[in-house]
Amino acid sequence: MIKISVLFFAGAREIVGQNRLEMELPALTSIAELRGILMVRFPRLESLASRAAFAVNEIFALPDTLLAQNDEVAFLPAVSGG
Amino acid sequence: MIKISVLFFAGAREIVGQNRLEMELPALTSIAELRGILMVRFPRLESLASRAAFAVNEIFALPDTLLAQNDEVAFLPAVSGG
Amino acid sequence: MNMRIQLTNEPIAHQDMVENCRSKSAGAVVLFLGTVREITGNEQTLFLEYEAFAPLAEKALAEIAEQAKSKWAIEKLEIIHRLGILQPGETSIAVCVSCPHRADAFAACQQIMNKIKEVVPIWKKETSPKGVSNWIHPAN
Amino acid sequence: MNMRIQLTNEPIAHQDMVENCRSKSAGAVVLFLGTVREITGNEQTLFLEYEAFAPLAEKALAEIAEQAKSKWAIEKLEIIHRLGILQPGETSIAVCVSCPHRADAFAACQQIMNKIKEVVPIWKKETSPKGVSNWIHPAN
Repeated sequence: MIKISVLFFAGAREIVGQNRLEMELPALTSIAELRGILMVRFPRLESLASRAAFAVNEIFALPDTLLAQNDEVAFLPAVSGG
Repeated sequence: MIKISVLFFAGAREIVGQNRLEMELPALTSIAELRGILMVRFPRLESLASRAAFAVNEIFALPDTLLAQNDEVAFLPAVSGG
Repeated sequence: MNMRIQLTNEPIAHQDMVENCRSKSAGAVVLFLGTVREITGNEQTLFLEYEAFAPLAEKALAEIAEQAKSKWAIEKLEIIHRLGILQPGETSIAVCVSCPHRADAFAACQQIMNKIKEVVPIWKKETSPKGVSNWIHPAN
Repeated sequence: MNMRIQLTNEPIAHQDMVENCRSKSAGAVVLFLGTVREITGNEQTLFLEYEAFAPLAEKALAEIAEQAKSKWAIEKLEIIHRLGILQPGETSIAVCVSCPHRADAFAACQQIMNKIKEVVPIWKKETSPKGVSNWIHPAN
Protein backbone atom coordinates (compact mmCIF):
# COMPACT_ATOMS: atom_id res chain seq x y z
CA MET A 1 0.00 0.00 0.00
CA ILE A 2 1.06 3.60 -0.61
CA LYS A 3 0.01 6.82 1.08
CA ILE A 4 -0.95 9.72 -1.15
CA SER A 5 -2.80 12.97 -0.68
CA VAL A 6 -5.43 14.43 -3.00
CA LEU A 7 -6.11 18.17 -3.34
CA PHE A 8 -9.60 19.37 -4.27
CA PHE A 9 -10.57 22.73 -5.74
CA ALA A 10 -13.67 24.81 -6.34
CA GLY A 11 -16.86 22.74 -6.76
CA ALA A 12 -14.98 19.50 -6.03
CA ARG A 13 -13.75 20.82 -2.70
CA GLU A 14 -17.31 21.74 -1.75
CA ILE A 15 -18.53 18.22 -2.55
CA VAL A 16 -15.69 16.47 -0.74
CA GLY A 17 -15.94 18.89 2.19
CA GLN A 18 -12.19 19.41 2.48
CA ASN A 19 -9.37 20.64 0.30
CA ARG A 20 -6.97 17.79 1.10
CA LEU A 21 -7.63 14.11 1.59
CA GLU A 22 -5.05 11.56 2.75
CA MET A 23 -5.58 8.13 1.18
CA GLU A 24 -4.06 4.65 1.28
CA LEU A 25 -4.06 2.90 -2.08
CA PRO A 26 -2.62 -0.32 -3.51
CA ALA A 27 0.82 0.26 -5.04
CA LEU A 28 0.70 1.01 -8.79
CA THR A 29 -2.78 2.51 -8.67
CA SER A 30 -3.25 4.67 -11.78
CA ILE A 31 -4.88 8.09 -12.05
CA ALA A 32 -7.82 6.49 -13.90
CA GLU A 33 -8.27 4.02 -11.05
CA LEU A 34 -8.05 6.79 -8.46
CA ARG A 35 -10.78 8.63 -10.34
CA GLY A 36 -12.98 5.52 -10.05
CA ILE A 37 -12.24 5.17 -6.34
CA LEU A 38 -13.13 8.82 -5.73
CA MET A 39 -16.40 8.53 -7.68
CA VAL A 40 -17.48 5.59 -5.56
CA ARG A 41 -16.53 7.32 -2.33
CA PHE A 42 -18.10 10.68 -3.34
CA PRO A 43 -20.97 9.93 -5.74
CA ARG A 44 -21.73 13.65 -6.24
CA LEU A 45 -18.22 14.04 -7.68
CA GLU A 46 -19.15 11.95 -10.72
CA SER A 47 -20.19 14.74 -13.11
CA LEU A 48 -17.04 16.74 -12.27
CA ALA A 49 -14.77 13.67 -12.35
CA SER A 50 -15.66 12.73 -15.91
CA ARG A 51 -14.23 16.02 -17.19
CA ALA A 52 -11.57 16.60 -14.56
CA ALA A 53 -7.84 16.83 -15.24
CA PHE A 54 -5.29 15.55 -12.75
CA ALA A 55 -1.84 16.66 -11.71
CA VAL A 56 0.72 14.70 -9.73
CA ASN A 57 3.25 16.74 -7.76
CA GLU A 58 2.22 19.88 -9.70
CA ILE A 59 2.64 18.35 -13.16
CA PHE A 60 -0.33 17.46 -15.37
CA ALA A 61 -0.84 13.67 -15.37
CA LEU A 62 -2.36 11.21 -17.84
CA PRO A 63 -5.00 8.58 -16.93
CA ASP A 64 -2.36 5.83 -17.02
CA THR A 65 0.10 7.67 -14.77
CA LEU A 66 0.94 5.36 -11.83
CA LEU A 67 0.95 6.74 -8.32
CA ALA A 68 3.83 6.34 -5.89
CA GLN A 69 4.35 6.76 -2.16
CA ASN A 70 3.78 10.36 -0.94
CA ASP A 71 2.51 11.62 -4.27
CA GLU A 72 0.37 14.73 -4.09
CA VAL A 73 -2.47 14.43 -6.59
CA ALA A 74 -4.57 17.44 -7.63
CA PHE A 75 -8.15 16.82 -8.78
CA LEU A 76 -8.83 19.66 -11.26
CA PRO A 77 -12.46 20.08 -12.31
CA ALA A 78 -13.17 21.85 -15.63
CA VAL A 79 -11.60 25.30 -15.41
CA SER A 80 -13.43 28.65 -15.63
CA GLY A 81 -10.70 31.24 -15.16
CA GLY A 82 -9.90 34.16 -17.40
CA MET B 1 -16.00 75.54 -68.74
CA ILE B 2 -16.11 75.01 -64.98
CA LYS B 3 -13.76 76.11 -62.25
CA ILE B 4 -12.69 73.54 -59.69
CA SER B 5 -9.93 73.23 -57.11
CA VAL B 6 -7.79 70.19 -56.44
CA LEU B 7 -6.22 69.42 -53.07
CA PHE B 8 -2.94 67.47 -52.93
CA PHE B 9 -1.54 65.57 -49.96
CA ALA B 10 1.70 63.95 -48.87
CA GLY B 11 3.93 62.83 -51.78
CA ALA B 12 1.50 64.26 -54.33
CA ARG B 13 1.70 67.71 -52.76
CA GLU B 14 5.49 67.56 -52.96
CA ILE B 15 5.40 66.67 -56.65
CA VAL B 16 2.83 69.33 -57.52
CA GLY B 17 4.58 71.89 -55.34
CA GLN B 18 1.40 73.19 -53.74
CA ASN B 19 -1.48 71.82 -51.71
CA ARG B 20 -4.23 73.46 -53.74
CA LEU B 21 -4.55 73.99 -57.49
CA GLU B 22 -7.29 76.01 -59.20
CA MET B 23 -8.23 74.57 -62.61
CA GLU B 24 -10.58 75.31 -65.49
CA LEU B 25 -12.06 72.21 -67.11
CA PRO B 26 -14.71 71.47 -69.74
CA ALA B 27 -18.14 70.93 -68.18
CA LEU B 28 -18.89 67.25 -67.40
CA THR B 29 -15.24 66.27 -66.99
CA SER B 30 -15.08 63.02 -65.01
CA ILE B 31 -12.70 62.09 -62.20
CA ALA B 32 -10.99 59.60 -64.57
CA GLU B 33 -10.46 62.38 -67.12
CA LEU B 34 -9.14 64.72 -64.43
CA ARG B 35 -6.65 62.02 -63.44
CA GLY B 36 -5.44 61.89 -67.05
CA ILE B 37 -5.16 65.67 -67.24
CA LEU B 38 -3.13 65.77 -64.01
CA MET B 39 -0.78 63.02 -65.21
CA VAL B 40 -0.03 64.95 -68.38
CA ARG B 41 0.53 68.18 -66.50
CA PHE B 42 2.64 66.53 -63.74
CA PRO B 43 4.36 63.49 -65.26
CA ARG B 44 5.96 62.55 -61.90
CA LEU B 45 2.44 62.13 -60.48
CA GLU B 46 1.83 59.10 -62.67
CA SER B 47 2.87 56.33 -60.27
CA LEU B 48 0.82 57.88 -57.47
CA ALA B 49 -2.15 58.65 -59.73
CA SER B 50 -2.65 55.06 -60.84
CA ARG B 51 -3.38 54.02 -57.24
CA ALA B 52 -4.90 57.26 -55.97
CA ALA B 53 -8.43 57.62 -54.66
CA PHE B 54 -10.42 60.81 -55.19
CA ALA B 55 -12.95 62.70 -53.15
CA VAL B 56 -15.29 65.45 -54.30
CA ASN B 57 -16.45 67.91 -51.65
CA GLU B 58 -15.18 65.57 -48.92
CA ILE B 59 -17.00 62.47 -50.19
CA PHE B 60 -15.18 59.57 -51.87
CA ALA B 61 -15.77 59.68 -55.64
CA LEU B 62 -15.81 57.06 -58.41
CA PRO B 63 -13.88 57.34 -61.69
CA ASP B 64 -17.09 58.19 -63.55
CA THR B 65 -18.17 60.91 -61.10
CA LEU B 66 -18.73 64.10 -63.11
CA LEU B 67 -17.33 67.38 -61.88
CA ALA B 68 -19.38 70.55 -61.47
CA GLN B 69 -18.67 74.23 -60.95
CA ASN B 70 -16.78 75.03 -57.74
CA ASP B 71 -16.21 71.36 -56.81
CA GLU B 72 -13.31 70.75 -54.48
CA VAL B 73 -11.53 67.58 -55.54
CA ALA B 74 -9.06 65.79 -53.26
CA PHE B 75 -6.29 63.73 -54.86
CA LEU B 76 -5.58 60.96 -52.31
CA PRO B 77 -2.45 58.90 -52.94
CA ALA B 78 -2.26 55.40 -51.41
CA VAL B 79 -2.65 55.82 -47.65
CA SER B 80 -0.10 54.88 -44.99
CA GLY B 81 -1.73 55.92 -41.73
CA GLY B 82 -2.31 53.80 -38.66
CA MET C 1 13.15 36.98 -21.25
CA ASN C 2 10.91 40.08 -21.35
CA MET C 3 7.99 38.20 -19.89
CA ARG C 4 5.97 38.50 -16.71
CA ILE C 5 3.46 35.97 -15.39
CA GLN C 6 1.64 36.74 -12.19
CA LEU C 7 -1.27 35.72 -9.99
CA THR C 8 -2.37 38.46 -7.64
CA ASN C 9 -5.01 39.37 -5.09
CA GLU C 10 -4.62 43.06 -5.89
CA PRO C 11 -6.34 45.06 -8.66
CA ILE C 12 -4.43 44.59 -11.93
CA ALA C 13 -2.38 47.65 -12.96
CA HIS C 14 -2.93 47.21 -16.69
CA GLN C 15 -1.58 50.70 -17.41
CA ASP C 16 1.82 49.54 -16.16
CA MET C 17 1.58 46.41 -18.30
CA VAL C 18 1.09 48.50 -21.44
CA GLU C 19 4.02 50.77 -20.53
CA ASN C 20 6.22 47.72 -19.83
CA CYS C 21 5.33 46.15 -23.17
CA ARG C 22 5.88 49.22 -25.35
CA SER C 23 9.14 49.07 -27.24
CA LYS C 24 10.87 50.95 -30.02
CA SER C 25 11.22 47.66 -31.87
CA ALA C 26 7.49 46.87 -31.58
CA GLY C 27 5.00 48.51 -33.92
CA ALA C 28 1.98 46.97 -32.23
CA VAL C 29 0.77 46.53 -28.67
CA VAL C 30 -2.43 44.61 -27.90
CA LEU C 31 -3.94 44.63 -24.42
CA PHE C 32 -6.82 42.35 -23.47
CA LEU C 33 -8.82 42.84 -20.30
CA GLY C 34 -11.33 40.30 -19.06
CA THR C 35 -13.81 42.16 -16.85
CA VAL C 36 -16.59 40.99 -14.56
CA ARG C 37 -20.01 41.35 -16.16
CA GLU C 38 -22.98 42.35 -14.06
CA ILE C 39 -25.35 40.19 -16.10
CA THR C 40 -24.58 36.85 -17.80
CA GLY C 41 -27.51 35.50 -19.79
CA ASN C 42 -30.46 36.28 -17.51
CA GLU C 43 -28.47 35.93 -14.29
CA GLN C 44 -27.24 38.86 -12.26
CA THR C 45 -23.85 38.67 -10.60
CA LEU C 46 -23.29 40.30 -7.21
CA PHE C 47 -19.61 39.31 -7.16
CA LEU C 48 -17.21 36.62 -8.43
CA GLU C 49 -14.59 34.71 -6.50
CA TYR C 50 -11.54 33.33 -8.31
CA GLU C 51 -9.48 30.46 -6.93
CA ALA C 52 -6.34 28.88 -8.41
CA PHE C 53 -4.12 25.88 -7.90
CA ALA C 54 -1.42 28.50 -7.85
CA PRO C 55 1.85 26.58 -8.49
CA LEU C 56 0.40 24.70 -11.46
CA ALA C 57 -1.49 27.75 -12.75
CA GLU C 58 1.75 29.73 -12.88
CA LYS C 59 3.52 26.89 -14.69
CA ALA C 60 0.65 26.54 -17.16
CA LEU C 61 0.64 30.29 -17.87
CA ALA C 62 4.40 30.25 -18.41
CA GLU C 63 4.07 27.34 -20.81
CA ILE C 64 1.32 29.11 -22.78
CA ALA C 65 3.55 32.17 -22.96
CA GLU C 66 6.53 30.13 -24.19
CA GLN C 67 4.41 28.45 -26.86
CA ALA C 68 3.22 31.87 -28.03
CA LYS C 69 6.81 33.15 -28.13
CA SER C 70 7.85 30.20 -30.28
CA LYS C 71 4.96 30.80 -32.70
CA TRP C 72 4.95 34.60 -33.09
CA ALA C 73 7.56 37.36 -33.12
CA ILE C 74 6.81 38.66 -29.62
CA GLU C 75 8.85 41.48 -28.12
CA LYS C 76 7.31 41.57 -24.66
CA LEU C 77 4.51 39.73 -22.94
CA GLU C 78 2.75 40.10 -19.61
CA ILE C 79 -0.07 37.99 -18.15
CA ILE C 80 -1.68 38.81 -14.83
CA HIS C 81 -4.65 36.91 -13.38
CA ARG C 82 -6.44 38.20 -10.35
CA LEU C 83 -7.70 35.92 -7.57
CA GLY C 84 -10.14 36.45 -4.72
CA ILE C 85 -13.38 38.43 -4.74
CA LEU C 86 -14.12 40.75 -7.69
CA GLN C 87 -16.98 43.19 -8.17
CA PRO C 88 -18.74 43.76 -11.51
CA GLY C 89 -16.57 45.97 -13.71
CA GLU C 90 -13.28 44.80 -12.19
CA THR C 91 -10.55 43.13 -14.26
CA SER C 92 -9.99 39.42 -13.67
CA ILE C 93 -7.30 38.95 -16.29
CA ALA C 94 -5.03 41.14 -18.39
CA VAL C 95 -2.79 39.98 -21.25
CA CYS C 96 -0.50 42.46 -22.97
CA VAL C 97 1.64 41.57 -26.00
CA SER C 98 3.92 43.66 -28.18
CA CYS C 99 5.17 42.57 -31.60
CA PRO C 100 6.85 44.19 -34.58
CA HIS C 101 3.60 43.76 -36.58
CA ARG C 102 -0.04 43.94 -35.61
CA ALA C 103 -1.29 40.63 -37.05
CA ASP C 104 1.10 38.77 -34.71
CA ALA C 105 0.11 40.87 -31.71
CA PHE C 106 -3.62 40.21 -32.24
CA ALA C 107 -3.14 36.49 -32.94
CA ALA C 108 -0.80 35.94 -29.99
CA CYS C 109 -2.99 37.80 -27.49
CA GLN C 110 -6.15 36.03 -28.64
CA GLN C 111 -4.62 32.55 -28.65
CA ILE C 112 -3.08 33.10 -25.22
CA MET C 113 -6.53 34.00 -23.89
CA ASN C 114 -8.12 30.94 -25.54
CA LYS C 115 -5.52 28.63 -24.01
CA ILE C 116 -5.88 30.20 -20.57
CA LYS C 117 -9.63 29.57 -20.67
CA GLU C 118 -8.99 25.95 -21.66
CA VAL C 119 -6.26 24.64 -19.41
CA VAL C 120 -5.12 26.92 -16.57
CA PRO C 121 -6.34 25.59 -13.18
CA ILE C 122 -8.30 28.65 -12.11
CA TRP C 123 -12.01 28.59 -11.24
CA LYS C 124 -14.67 31.16 -10.52
CA LYS C 125 -17.68 31.09 -8.27
CA GLU C 126 -20.65 33.32 -9.06
CA THR C 127 -22.72 34.79 -6.27
CA SER C 128 -26.13 36.23 -7.18
CA PRO C 129 -27.84 39.16 -5.42
CA LYS C 130 -30.01 36.54 -3.62
CA GLY C 131 -26.85 35.06 -2.09
CA VAL C 132 -26.82 31.87 -4.19
CA SER C 133 -23.25 30.77 -5.01
CA ASN C 134 -22.15 28.39 -7.75
CA TRP C 135 -18.73 27.25 -8.87
CA ILE C 136 -18.55 27.35 -12.67
CA HIS C 137 -17.35 24.11 -14.28
CA PRO C 138 -18.06 24.30 -18.02
CA ALA C 139 -19.57 21.13 -19.50
CA ASN C 140 -17.48 21.76 -22.66
CA MET D 1 -23.69 56.37 -29.19
CA ASN D 2 -20.79 55.45 -26.88
CA MET D 3 -18.24 56.12 -29.56
CA ARG D 4 -15.39 58.60 -29.92
CA ILE D 5 -13.43 59.34 -33.08
CA GLN D 6 -10.61 61.84 -32.91
CA LEU D 7 -7.60 63.20 -34.76
CA THR D 8 -5.15 64.94 -32.48
CA ASN D 9 -1.74 66.58 -32.43
CA GLU D 10 -1.28 65.66 -28.75
CA PRO D 11 0.03 62.38 -27.31
CA ILE D 12 -2.79 59.82 -27.16
CA ALA D 13 -4.09 59.19 -23.63
CA HIS D 14 -4.79 55.50 -24.18
CA GLN D 15 -5.26 54.93 -20.43
CA ASP D 16 -8.34 57.16 -20.56
CA MET D 17 -9.62 55.27 -23.60
CA VAL D 18 -9.49 51.98 -21.70
CA GLU D 19 -11.27 53.51 -18.71
CA ASN D 20 -13.94 55.02 -20.98
CA CYS D 21 -14.52 51.68 -22.71
CA ARG D 22 -14.81 49.52 -19.58
CA SER D 23 -18.37 48.66 -18.74
CA LYS D 24 -20.23 46.35 -16.40
CA SER D 25 -22.02 44.91 -19.42
CA ALA D 26 -18.74 44.18 -21.28
CA GLY D 27 -16.68 41.14 -20.37
CA ALA D 28 -13.86 42.01 -22.75
CA VAL D 29 -11.84 45.11 -23.58
CA VAL D 30 -9.24 45.08 -26.37
CA LEU D 31 -6.84 47.99 -26.82
CA PHE D 32 -4.57 48.25 -29.86
CA LEU D 33 -1.67 50.69 -30.01
CA GLY D 34 0.27 51.35 -33.18
CA THR D 35 3.69 52.64 -32.16
CA VAL D 36 6.57 54.14 -34.11
CA ARG D 37 9.34 51.62 -34.74
CA GLU D 38 12.94 52.72 -34.68
CA ILE D 39 13.90 50.25 -37.40
CA THR D 40 11.79 49.08 -40.36
CA GLY D 41 13.51 46.43 -42.47
CA ASN D 42 17.09 47.75 -42.61
CA GLU D 43 16.10 51.40 -42.40
CA GLN D 44 16.38 53.49 -39.28
CA THR D 45 13.70 56.05 -38.49
CA LEU D 46 14.62 59.33 -36.81
CA PHE D 47 10.99 60.50 -36.71
CA LEU D 48 7.69 60.15 -38.55
CA GLU D 49 5.31 62.87 -39.66
CA TYR D 50 1.61 62.08 -40.06
CA GLU D 51 -0.69 64.18 -42.23
CA ALA D 52 -4.43 63.77 -42.81
CA PHE D 53 -7.15 65.08 -45.04
CA ALA D 54 -8.89 65.71 -41.74
CA PRO D 55 -12.58 66.15 -42.61
CA LEU D 56 -12.66 63.04 -44.80
CA ALA D 57 -10.45 61.04 -42.41
CA GLU D 58 -12.90 61.69 -39.57
CA LYS D 59 -15.83 60.67 -41.75
CA ALA D 60 -14.03 57.52 -42.90
CA LEU D 61 -13.17 56.57 -39.30
CA ALA D 62 -16.78 57.11 -38.23
CA GLU D 63 -18.00 54.93 -41.08
CA ILE D 64 -15.54 52.14 -40.15
CA ALA D 65 -16.77 52.39 -36.56
CA GLU D 66 -20.43 52.20 -37.64
CA GLN D 67 -19.73 49.17 -39.83
CA ALA D 68 -18.04 47.45 -36.89
CA LYS D 69 -20.99 48.27 -34.63
CA SER D 70 -23.39 46.73 -37.11
CA LYS D 71 -21.27 43.56 -37.33
CA TRP D 72 -20.29 42.91 -33.71
CA ALA D 73 -21.92 43.41 -30.31
CA ILE D 74 -19.86 46.46 -29.34
CA GLU D 75 -20.50 48.26 -26.06
CA LYS D 76 -18.06 51.13 -26.48
CA LEU D 77 -15.51 52.14 -29.07
CA GLU D 78 -12.83 54.80 -29.27
CA ILE D 79 -10.44 55.55 -32.13
CA ILE D 80 -7.77 58.22 -31.86
CA HIS D 81 -5.17 58.91 -34.57
CA ARG D 82 -2.28 61.23 -33.88
CA LEU D 83 -0.96 63.69 -36.48
CA GLY D 84 2.25 65.70 -36.73
CA ILE D 85 5.75 64.61 -35.77
CA LEU D 86 6.24 61.43 -33.72
CA GLN D 87 9.41 59.99 -32.20
CA PRO D 88 10.19 56.25 -32.12
CA GLY D 89 8.19 54.60 -29.34
CA GLU D 90 5.30 57.07 -29.54
CA THR D 91 1.74 55.97 -30.31
CA SER D 92 0.34 56.96 -33.71
CA ILE D 93 -3.02 55.23 -33.33
CA ALA D 94 -5.07 53.71 -30.56
CA VAL D 95 -8.27 51.69 -30.98
CA CYS D 96 -10.17 50.50 -27.92
CA VAL D 97 -13.25 48.26 -28.10
CA SER D 98 -15.39 46.67 -25.42
CA CYS D 99 -17.82 43.83 -26.06
CA PRO D 100 -19.78 41.34 -23.97
CA HIS D 101 -17.53 38.54 -25.29
CA ARG D 102 -13.86 38.41 -26.20
CA ALA D 103 -14.06 36.93 -29.70
CA ASP D 104 -16.08 39.96 -30.82
CA ALA D 105 -13.71 42.40 -29.14
CA PHE D 106 -10.64 40.90 -30.85
CA ALA D 107 -12.33 40.63 -34.25
CA ALA D 108 -13.76 44.15 -34.14
CA CYS D 109 -10.51 45.80 -33.04
CA GLN D 110 -8.45 43.95 -35.64
CA GLN D 111 -10.83 44.61 -38.51
CA ILE D 112 -11.11 48.28 -37.58
CA MET D 113 -7.31 48.52 -37.76
CA ASN D 114 -7.19 46.72 -41.11
CA LYS D 115 -9.79 49.08 -42.58
CA ILE D 116 -8.02 52.14 -41.23
CA LYS D 117 -4.79 51.05 -42.93
CA GLU D 118 -6.68 50.54 -46.19
CA VAL D 119 -8.90 53.56 -46.68
CA VAL D 120 -8.47 56.43 -44.22
CA PRO D 121 -6.75 59.43 -45.87
CA ILE D 122 -3.77 59.68 -43.54
CA TRP D 123 -0.15 59.49 -44.68
CA LYS D 124 3.22 59.24 -43.00
CA LYS D 125 6.61 60.57 -43.97
CA GLU D 126 9.72 58.80 -42.70
CA THR D 127 12.85 60.78 -41.94
CA SER D 128 16.09 58.84 -41.55
CA PRO D 129 18.99 59.83 -39.27
CA LYS D 130 20.76 61.15 -42.43
CA GLY D 131 17.91 63.61 -42.95
CA VAL D 132 16.35 61.83 -45.95
CA SER D 133 12.55 62.14 -45.96
CA ASN D 134 10.07 59.99 -47.87
CA TRP D 135 6.29 59.97 -47.95
CA ILE D 136 5.07 56.37 -47.75
CA HIS D 137 2.58 55.39 -50.47
CA PRO D 138 2.22 51.59 -50.43
CA ALA D 139 2.28 49.96 -53.88
CA ASN D 140 -0.19 47.30 -52.54
